[in-house]
Amino acid sequence: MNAAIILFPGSNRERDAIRAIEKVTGKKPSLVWHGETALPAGTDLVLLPGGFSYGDYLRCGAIAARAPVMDAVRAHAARGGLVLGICNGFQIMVEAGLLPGVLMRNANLRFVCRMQHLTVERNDTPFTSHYAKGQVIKVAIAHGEGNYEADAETIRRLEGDSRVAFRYSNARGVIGGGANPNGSTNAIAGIYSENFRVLGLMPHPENLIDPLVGGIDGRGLFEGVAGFTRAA
Amino acid sequence: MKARVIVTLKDGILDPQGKAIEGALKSLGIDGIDSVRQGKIFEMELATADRTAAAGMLRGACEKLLANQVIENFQVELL
Amino acid sequence: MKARVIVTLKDGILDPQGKAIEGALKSLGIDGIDSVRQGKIFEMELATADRTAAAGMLRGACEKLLANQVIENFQVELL
Amino acid sequence: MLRTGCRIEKKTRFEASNRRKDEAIVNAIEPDITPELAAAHGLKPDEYARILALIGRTPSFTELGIFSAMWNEHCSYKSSRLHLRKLPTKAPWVIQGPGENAGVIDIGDGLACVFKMESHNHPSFIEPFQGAATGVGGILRDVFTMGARPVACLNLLRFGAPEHPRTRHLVAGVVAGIGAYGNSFGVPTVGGSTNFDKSYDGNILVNAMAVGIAKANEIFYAKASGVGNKVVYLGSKTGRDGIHGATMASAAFDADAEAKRPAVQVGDPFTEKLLLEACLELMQTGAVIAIQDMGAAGLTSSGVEMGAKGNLGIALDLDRVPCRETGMSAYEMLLSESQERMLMVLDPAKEREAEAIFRKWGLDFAVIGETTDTLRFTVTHRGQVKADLPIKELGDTAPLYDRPHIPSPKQAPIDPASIAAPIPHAEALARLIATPDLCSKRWIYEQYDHLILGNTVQAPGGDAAVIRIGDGPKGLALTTDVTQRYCQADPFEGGKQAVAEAWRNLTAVGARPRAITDNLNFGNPEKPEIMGQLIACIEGIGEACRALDFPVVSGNVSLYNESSGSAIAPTPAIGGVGLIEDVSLTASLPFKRPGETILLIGETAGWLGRSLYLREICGCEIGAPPPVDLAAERRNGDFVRGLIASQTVTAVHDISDGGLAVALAEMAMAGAIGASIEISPSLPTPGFLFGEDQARYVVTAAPESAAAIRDAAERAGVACEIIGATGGDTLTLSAGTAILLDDLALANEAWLPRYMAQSHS
Ligand SMILES: Nc1ncnc2c1ncn2[C@@H]1O[C@H](COP(=O)(O)OP(=O)(O)O)[C@@H](O)[C@H]1O
Ligand SMILES: [Mg+2]
Repeated sequence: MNAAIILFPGSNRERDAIRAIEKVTGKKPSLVWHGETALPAGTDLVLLPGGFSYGDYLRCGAIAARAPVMDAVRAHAARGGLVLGICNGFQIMVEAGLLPGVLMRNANLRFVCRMQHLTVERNDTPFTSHYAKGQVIKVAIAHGEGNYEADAETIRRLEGDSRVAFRYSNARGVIGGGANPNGSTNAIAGIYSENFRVLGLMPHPENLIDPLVGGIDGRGLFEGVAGFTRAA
Repeated sequence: MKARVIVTLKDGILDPQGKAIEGALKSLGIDGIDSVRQGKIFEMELATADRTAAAGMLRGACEKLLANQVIENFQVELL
Repeated sequence: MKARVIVTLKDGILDPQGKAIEGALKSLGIDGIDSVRQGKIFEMELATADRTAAAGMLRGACEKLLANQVIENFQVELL
Repeated sequence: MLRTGCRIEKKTRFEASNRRKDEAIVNAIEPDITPELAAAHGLKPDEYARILALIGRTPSFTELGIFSAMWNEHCSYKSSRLHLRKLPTKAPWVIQGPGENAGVIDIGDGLACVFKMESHNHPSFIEPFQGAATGVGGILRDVFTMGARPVACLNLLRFGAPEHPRTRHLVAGVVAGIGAYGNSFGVPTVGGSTNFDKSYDGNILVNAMAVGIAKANEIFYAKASGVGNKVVYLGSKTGRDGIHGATMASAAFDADAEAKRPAVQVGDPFTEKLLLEACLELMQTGAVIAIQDMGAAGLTSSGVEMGAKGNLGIALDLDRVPCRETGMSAYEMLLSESQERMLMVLDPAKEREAEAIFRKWGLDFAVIGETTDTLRFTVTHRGQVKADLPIKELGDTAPLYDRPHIPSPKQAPIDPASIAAPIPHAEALARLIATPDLCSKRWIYEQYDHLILGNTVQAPGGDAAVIRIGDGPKGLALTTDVTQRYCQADPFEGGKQAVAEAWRNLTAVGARPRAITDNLNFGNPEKPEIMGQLIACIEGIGEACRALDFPVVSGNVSLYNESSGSAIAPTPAIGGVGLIEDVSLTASLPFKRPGETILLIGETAGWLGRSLYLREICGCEIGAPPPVDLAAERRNGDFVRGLIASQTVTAVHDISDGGLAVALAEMAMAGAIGASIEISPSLPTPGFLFGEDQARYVVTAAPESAAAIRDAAERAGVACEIIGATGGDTLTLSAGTAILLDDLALANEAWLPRYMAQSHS
């Protein structure tokens, strides 16, 4: 799989993403600087990493969403290419119009870092084929603005088209309530684009690839993408 | 010329910060504030003295960057 | 009555946000903005119609909570 | 510090001369140099006399500012230097001890661990969010200045009594500030220590520690070399931030704290992250000859230090300093504490390459001076020489005081038999576990990204944090500790204990303790009893470090932590670093399985003096603190480390605040598995359950290995007894007094969130 990780000033989980992709696929992703206007030829997956691009000043992801490289990312998505945005990457995607809605400040107004359970809503997408439908996985979260909101119509459409990728749950798969760390609508932790080729999520699967460091529940996502690109 | 741009949440968008401030004000014993909504203000020094051009340029800045029009309104004030 | 409170950084206090926005505007090709400083605005609904009382109350709210007077100035506007 | 009056006068004069030419402005604001002005700069009469003697003339205003910055307590360590020399700083694995930006130890495989702790107490009290944030920023810079990539942060926080009206606001601001900076910069904050005590009501402590990894043969130092090399300024622009910040950090707090407010700096973690990447990239090119971050006293102390260490002069041209504000004077530029700035001496051949790297990262890069062979620190601004001082003497002849000191009165030990339990033990435990000092600190550490970089093997909540180094198998164990109530009662034993507890916490996860950094937080050293505390703590620390082969490689001293004449409890914070050969062989504190045997390692005498049980349950703070037998500490710790290495034990926890009962409760809550314990018949029960005897651990093991462990302990001369077994959903301390684990956990988790959710008062 040819993965390209986009680097913005202030990105800070790119090393985690590089390591996850390399560990799972055996291949180093290429790094693309925010000022570039093209992606490396043959890119299968574009990954927008976590962090605080441009300090997350103004709004999270807002300035990065307008960086030159984002036109190339949009074009890649329009061609049906795979795009994965994690945390700040998700925030950049909604600011860039790649996915609908917004990520507001966590309902309790505090940054939250902890291990968090998620339910995998469907397993027939390029990203989730290595999970079971309804599987509960445990991954890391670390964000101050992960409260997903959109207008009622958008939510209805997302739900109607089953475009919710993951929801916050407890260990037994019970969704929402105290298990929702940020007040997200319908406990949404991640969503797909209409063609399911673009995924944005707040949690950090890239930090869960090693049994010694929290577990391996994040591996499935990278294995899924790698499998999909191999098959394609 | 100086200008300011005010960006506020659209009606109907939940504002947890505003709500938290409302609560905090009440518990400080400050009465008489029914509701609070928090927004952003940008104070700017402009290079131009042409008010029409400035207003247009600032509207552009809001649309392109300063406001997220999914949830926010903006207002341009030339001073 | 409606009121608004504007809280801005004191002169000379570093404003990393404003600086980042300045840079972003430039790289978006929006010219003519020499400097940007970002502040907060609180839009409020007041229960009272007494302007003097309201102004005093809001000043109190700023001093106690809304502004961090170590680094910020505030301004109360009754609308 | 500069008094308010002076500040205002300066300003009005400045405004009056607004229309004149720039040079005129700069000249106009310079006041006459008088002994009063020197005093207002915090220079004592004899210190001012020393300046006059040294330079043989009246200093210029700028020079006075330089002296005040270089000779204040914060930069010169004038009260503590004499005594700090007593600390052991060497070991075969120490690459760099105190004296550089951070300490460096060898961790094998060609790698080094670089770490230091520093305080930002006063700024955090004035503006908790920015104060704490810039504290984190400062310590991170100390670490990456040496060429290390930061891999972890920790902190040690001491707040006033929970009921003090400012405490909640300070907790909220400090925690948010630490989180905001570390999270954005992208370093995991993996541990810390948080206590509440009324002695900190007017002086909170915010000590931040940063840890980095570098190649052992690629460490960068402040020592300049070569005459005529360029001195380069990097990072953010200079503003009027924190002018007199360094002086502020050395002055006791009083009612005019308000007036010092303009000294607050604002942190910009985004720029710091860029600075990190740019510096590390630049270091790879071989262009860097010397590097020094601009911390306290900014350009002054970094410039002087680089020159003095390299036996060179430094000539600065302030016209080339990138400024954020207009009309800045030489005085202001030299003393500004604007954050996220660095000073370097570069190889002239590589200047272009260096500049390109900084421009790529969007950072300021300016050649502002050069090295000279004059051994003088000269500063020119707008065509005028503003300062011309002997560079070595600026540091070397700084005052050094052997201040008068008196020892703290010795306290009598408390006979455990004399303490009767005022309430049932189960109730006492339930209460203790929900006190501000012992409650879960989850509300705090969940606001810190402790998982970024993907190497956090043990997250906050255990005895020490464990992070993997690179892809492993090696790792580091990290902890911060001090028990100020022991230090208050007996500074010498308290100093020893702080080191011993750090050593024990590292041992409890299976690490080999390697070295410490310290942050000595005390009151006004001009008071003999405070000076006595400082000296005794240092001696206690030194003794423990020597006995445990645990040298001090870096540190910081924060004095004058007093308000309205009342001092904080002596608080020598210890940051400990341990090395783990294989992170898959570490131990953690949760009970792992029901039906396992629980063993108590180490001698229990039932020491209740200064215990939390006495304070929280009996309502008195009396007696001598538990003595630390360093030989036993080492013996017991080595024994436990061996058990971990051989994977004989399944859970390990050291015993500290609250004693055995609290340690057991923590293990049970963390593992969600209960336990039942047999009370020792030979000891009074409160002492057995809640005594804070040192050098002890609780371990669990499969029942079939318990006897072997006991035998091995006996052979090693280590006290070890089987005290119970894991299992069930209650903690049973003695027949008939079972507490539901769920209730305990609820009480333990509830205090802090509930306290913080209460409204502002
Ligand atoms: N300010 C803080 N930041 C991060 N972690 C903290 C903080 N305060 C306490 N903790 C964590 O809470 C746990 C309990 O702390 P403490 O009771 O001091 O442990 P110990 O007694 O083993 O030294 C530790 O894992 C510690 O790292
Ligand atoms: Mg411990």
